[in-house]
Amino acid sequence: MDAKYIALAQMAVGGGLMGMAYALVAYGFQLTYAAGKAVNFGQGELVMLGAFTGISLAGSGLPYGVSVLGAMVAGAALGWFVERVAVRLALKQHNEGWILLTIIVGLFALSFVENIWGRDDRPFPVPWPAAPLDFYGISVTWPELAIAMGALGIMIFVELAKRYTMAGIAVQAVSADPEAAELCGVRSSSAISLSWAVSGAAAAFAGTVIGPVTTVGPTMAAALTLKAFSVAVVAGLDSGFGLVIAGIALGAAENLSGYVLGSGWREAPGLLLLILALALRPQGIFGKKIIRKV
Amino acid sequence: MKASRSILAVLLATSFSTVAMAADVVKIAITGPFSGGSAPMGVSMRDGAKLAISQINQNGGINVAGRKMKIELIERDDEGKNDRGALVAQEISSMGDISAVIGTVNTGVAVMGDKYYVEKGIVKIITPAAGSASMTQWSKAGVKDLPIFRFASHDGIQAQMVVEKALKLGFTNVAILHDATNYGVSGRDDLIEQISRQGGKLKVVSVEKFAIGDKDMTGQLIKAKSAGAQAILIWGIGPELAAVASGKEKLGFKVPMIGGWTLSMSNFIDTAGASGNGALMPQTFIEDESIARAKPFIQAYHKAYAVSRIPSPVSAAQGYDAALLLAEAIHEAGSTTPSKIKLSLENLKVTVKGAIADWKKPWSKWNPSNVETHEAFRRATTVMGKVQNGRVVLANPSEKFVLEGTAVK
Amino acid sequence: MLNVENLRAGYSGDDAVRGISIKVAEGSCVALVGANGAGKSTLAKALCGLLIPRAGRVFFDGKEITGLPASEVARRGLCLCPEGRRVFGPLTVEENLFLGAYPRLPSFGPFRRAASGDLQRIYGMFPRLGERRLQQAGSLSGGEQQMLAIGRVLMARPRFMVLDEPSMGLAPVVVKEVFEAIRSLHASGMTILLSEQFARIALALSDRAYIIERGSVVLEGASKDLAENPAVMAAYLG
Amino acid sequence: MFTGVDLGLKENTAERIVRIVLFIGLGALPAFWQGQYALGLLTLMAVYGVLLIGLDATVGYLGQVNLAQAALFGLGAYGTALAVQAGASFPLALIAGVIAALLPGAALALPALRLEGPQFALSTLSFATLSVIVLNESESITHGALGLSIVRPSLFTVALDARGFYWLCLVVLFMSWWVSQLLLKSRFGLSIEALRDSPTATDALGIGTLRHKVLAFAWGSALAGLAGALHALNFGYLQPAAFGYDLMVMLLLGVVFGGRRSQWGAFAGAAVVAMLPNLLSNRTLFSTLVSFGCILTLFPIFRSLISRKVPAFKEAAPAVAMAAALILSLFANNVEEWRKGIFALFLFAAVVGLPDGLAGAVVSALHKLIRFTPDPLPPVSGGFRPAGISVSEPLHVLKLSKSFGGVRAVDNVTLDIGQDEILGLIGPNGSGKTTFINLVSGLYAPDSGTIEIAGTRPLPGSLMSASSAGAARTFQNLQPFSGLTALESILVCQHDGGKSEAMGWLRVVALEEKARQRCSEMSYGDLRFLEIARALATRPRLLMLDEPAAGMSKPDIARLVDLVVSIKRAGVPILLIEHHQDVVAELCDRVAVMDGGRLIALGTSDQVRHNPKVIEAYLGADDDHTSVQSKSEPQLC
Repeated sequence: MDAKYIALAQMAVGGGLMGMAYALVAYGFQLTYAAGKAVNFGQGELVMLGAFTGISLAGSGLPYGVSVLGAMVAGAALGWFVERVAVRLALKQHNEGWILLTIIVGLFALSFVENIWGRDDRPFPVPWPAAPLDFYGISVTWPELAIAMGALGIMIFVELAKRYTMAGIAVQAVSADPEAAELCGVRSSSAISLSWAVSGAAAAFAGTVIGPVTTVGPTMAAALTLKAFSVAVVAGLDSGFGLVIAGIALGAAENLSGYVLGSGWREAPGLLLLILALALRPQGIFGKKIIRKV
Repeated sequence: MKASRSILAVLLATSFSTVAMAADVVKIAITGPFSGGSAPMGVSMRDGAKLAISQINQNGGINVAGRKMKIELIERDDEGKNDRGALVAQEISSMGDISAVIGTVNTGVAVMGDKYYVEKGIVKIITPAAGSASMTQWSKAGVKDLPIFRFASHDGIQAQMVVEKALKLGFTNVAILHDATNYGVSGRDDLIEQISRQGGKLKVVSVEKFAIGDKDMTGQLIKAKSAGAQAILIWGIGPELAAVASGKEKLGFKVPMIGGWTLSMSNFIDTAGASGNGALMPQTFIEDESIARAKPFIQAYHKAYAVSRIPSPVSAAQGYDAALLLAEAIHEAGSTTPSKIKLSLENLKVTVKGAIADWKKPWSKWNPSNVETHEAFRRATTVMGKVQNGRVVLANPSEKFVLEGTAVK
Repeated sequence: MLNVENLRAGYSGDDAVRGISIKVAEGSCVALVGANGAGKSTLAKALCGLLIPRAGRVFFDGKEITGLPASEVARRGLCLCPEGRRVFGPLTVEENLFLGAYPRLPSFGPFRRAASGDLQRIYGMFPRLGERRLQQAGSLSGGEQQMLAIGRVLMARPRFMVLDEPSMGLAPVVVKEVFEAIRSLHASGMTILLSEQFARIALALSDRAYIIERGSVVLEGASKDLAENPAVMAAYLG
Repeated sequence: MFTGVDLGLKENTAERIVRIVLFIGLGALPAFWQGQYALGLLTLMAVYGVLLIGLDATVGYLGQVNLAQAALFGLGAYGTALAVQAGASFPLALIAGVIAALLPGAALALPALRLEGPQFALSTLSFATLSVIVLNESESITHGALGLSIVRPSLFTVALDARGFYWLCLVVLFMSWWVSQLLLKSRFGLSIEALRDSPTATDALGIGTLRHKVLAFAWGSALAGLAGALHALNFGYLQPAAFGYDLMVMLLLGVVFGGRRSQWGAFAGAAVVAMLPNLLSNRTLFSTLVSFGCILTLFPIFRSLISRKVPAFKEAAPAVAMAAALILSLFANNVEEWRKGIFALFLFAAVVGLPDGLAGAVVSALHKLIRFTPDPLPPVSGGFRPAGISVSEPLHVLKLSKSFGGVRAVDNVTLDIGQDEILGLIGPNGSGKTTFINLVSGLYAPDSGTIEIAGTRPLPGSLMSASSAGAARTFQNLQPFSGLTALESILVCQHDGGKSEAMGWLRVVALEEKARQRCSEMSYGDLRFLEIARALATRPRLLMLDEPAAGMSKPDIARLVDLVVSIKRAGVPILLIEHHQDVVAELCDRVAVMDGGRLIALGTSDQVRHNPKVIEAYLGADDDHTSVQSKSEPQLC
């Protein structure tokens, strides 16, 4: 094959794999939005905290898998905490305060990490082989593959749990009609807390698989949050696996436009498309149309 | 009512006070990014300077016209942001009793803020910001009397050395990669200028940039690789440099990286790991205790801040030496007045033994047509360093004499 | 079994329920009859905890449940089948039914076995739900949704069912089917409070009834007697 | 109880006096408070003030999270800087800045403002990121990351020094404040507030949602450009990176902290944004401030402890946050390094403890201390005038259908309303009446069938289009403009006429005494009447009332009946959904009955009452073959 096309394919594949990372973080947005119509703008900070927790656990000699699990437990606790202190109150007052409160909690997390773990980026040690894989001239590293597998894995796991456990079905019920769910004996607030905890665990998991690719640092959150938020909104905040497609598309589009137009323009076409997509389909490409009731 | 009035009084007094406190201290300000992306440089610089100052204070302070005066520090975080930097400069320059300022990492901050020092005639030693614009802005403006000095191997020197090294290694085709900040862009311009100045023997086959925070450099590297680059000349800071190194590894693109001194930052070396080996960069200082001159400083730093490695050794050593030079200038001026300190900085009589070198009259009277008059570093005081197994070592061990050097100029 | 004392409730502005007292004995079927907007649904919601009453008290099994959250009321066995059906549209019929039994089922463990007996019973009662068990509830017709809503409540094994406007928006044929189901429930011993705008059918089904107009009880008594009362005619067309 | 001192002041006058005093004070400040730093901070505060007043137009008044303001600020700054480089004079450079932000702002507004909530936030965020990319990459024009240096031109031969420039910024701030105030108190501003409370109602009443949103956004953008112009002239050096995410978050926090929907709030926010990072670098001052804040947050806790309640989360959280900040500011090894965290705690306490922001808290405190004299009510005039052209067929609906999910809500309905007619639409709950009105008024687009209002066919699914065809409606669930007064609610709905005409409409519904009451404080019955007055103020050719008597007391229902009769007399045909059969019988010329989405009967009230289909629909299942009777239950009738 022509070297030029191989290069383009390399860019698309690399971007798509990174796009899975966006989708994974976006999935966290989706989980909380479905349950309580709120998203955590500090989600990126949860990813970062998860990554740092994972590094610390791995650094204390625990095997990788155990560190990941530990980070997820910590992430779940944090997700629950954010809902409790920042979101529930503001939603009760019916204002947009929760947007700011989640940003503020994220800011605190950033400061906390800077002072506890330091400001430097650091590599995340992983047990995977260091040498990249080669598919017909396209290199893919193991950590990149781990993102894709991990993202799909956790999404499938949570989606299955949503379908095949009562807690999951209850969360869906609360998202469809909280009052009717209450009538079934489901405590809406617990269901919402649960989805925030799962969202937090997913974020922490994201940190442990994204960290090995991007390195781990206090500022790793900012870029991720924005990209993931874009993916979540464009796919539709209630669209399940639409995220994966939107994520891969955004990641690949970024890489390809950076390659073709020059690296400074990397994000531009994606953003332009995003504004257009929203203008044409406000509920997201895969989202369901909202019926206004009066 | 009374209580609230007194609180108000406290607020006003503490925030807006311009009255000098005790008269037997010398007030020096340190500014730089102590938070955010370039914090490792800012913090190392600050801690290096503070180390020098605490050593001076432990010895009773500076002898100013027969009086021992302790140094009082004022620290301001400019967060690496230009307008915040400008406000910090405004604040410090209107304090009224500041003798001198040390600092600045980000060239943009220097460009935006230093004019306030110049207006007030306050002495500033820029370190470790290496961007050319920090000094050339004054020669372009034709400023006659400049209180700004630089204590860093500026990009002009560094670019010169990088190009020399590439030529020496026998390369003909190179790619330039740089970050999208002021530092990276001006570094790119310096490199291109140096290539033509050194005979245009290097062909730049690709120029690519990357943004702060980018982790995936495959696109830039594929272009460089397919254009046939034999080396990558690079201007950026730690985390992104590491991403370039690991991207090269991923693509199996085994060409050397030669770039600015920032390739010695720990956040590059640690993050890049094995893929960072072999990166070459100009150094004014290497954290290597086998160098006799550097050893006491390195040990003192490690002890004072309980670390085993300095985040940015160059910044730390430059901050340390800059503080020593400033203290000497105040002593020689016999005054805490900035204008007098400026005069003695331009004409230092005593050779100052620093962690980097013995500094003998590093600066001279400002000449707008020659920025070198206020630049302390020369080509000859800078060596090529190389990353090897997580440490920076001399690329050419025979250059060790430069770092051990007894006298410069 | 249920004892409501002088309940007042409403959303905004004036009370929609203005001091209603009702009693429902165990095993009986009591109807709340009245035109649209008379306050029946508000009363039902206030009973079951979806709406916090402004005054008055509600006792269930002799224990006060005024102001308890709806989930807690439901867990005590007082279950509301709400107005407008309120099935979970995106979920399947079967998932809707499982949700009815939510408090009994393990949150994270296998739950199908635990509920399968009840599920079969519901499918026996409403065979069409069985046929559509894996279909999304939102795609069902109105009558099927109403059956699903009733089935969902039954899954909770309630001791007391409040049915709010089960006939709403349904075609007459379907209404008959729904009421047949309610009748057989009552026959099997379930205690029922039925809020219904169709007076004839409600009175035919119930033992006792309250006629409600503008938030107050205007008539009460045995359904048989009320069915012959001329004032009742005025209540449902006026 | 203490009700406040009556100073005989009108609130507006008082506000104006305080504002003028503030500006004179700020203008005089450099005389007392010397130094470049002070001037620098004050200038920055004035520039941010302009910027935040602009941001408040979207964040406060439109109620949307706008993340583009920092980028628009940057675009304005670059516009000015480039104009200066091209040799433009001072005023021209300012104008260039405004245009550089206004044009892209308006271009963004068109697609973005169709969106709400997270989607809106995201589109503005994308725009912001795009702008910074363009500024960074257009190296030949903007010098990209190297930055653009300019020298401030002189203003009409006067070379401004730092103090002169500060005064200029202050004047610009004052003007922006004043114009914003005028604009947002005008009908335009009222419309914006109305559409935030209920976009459905504003569209249905023909006020128009998008147009106002775009204009408000454009005004905000213009101010961003102006602020950017001042910023460029102030610092003389620009870099694209300065206008990114960090600044945006600071601005957003500034607006919320200061208090939304108030120029005072924007100003307070600007002061905080400008001063805070600088104050935080001074440890003593900072600890003092934090202790002060800590004491303030303890008050609500004491209050609830005195009234023997467990302090709610809302009261306890700010105190906890402030206490944590105090501990950090006193004991952390390096406060500088914890600054962001302390800053976050600070903001957390403010956002939770002061939901209306600094300005909101101060205003409500002042209202407790001082009683202001209300403005006199405007005189009454107008009222019913002939309702324009009377049309022979105000409403013509043909074979209209609409389903939701598996449910056919409206099924093949054909219906006309004649001139001077009141048509009652009745039917059991869930029979599709409200869906029918929603279709006619354009809230939903029909699946099939046509709607003709006063001879024109509005666009399907467009409230605005139906309204401009002449339809007006009320809502079953009230859609009040909660932030407006009764008078203002009418004013926004009027296509012509002023306050006295609006008072006229209030008199029609006997609410003129409550003209100054806020809708959020009005009783339910009054709001129902106000909705009718709102609809009338649009001078409709067809009025649709959706359960106007629901939840009303008996005397109010009598009032309603009189009102509807007088509306009919004035020549407005009415489609009336009503549950109260006596009301229907009394008012309606004809009655249409719906059941299960279908129209089952149409005729006079009496005809319909005796129609067997209707009786069946209302009584329930037919007797003959129900299982109910087959089990030998007691029979009815």
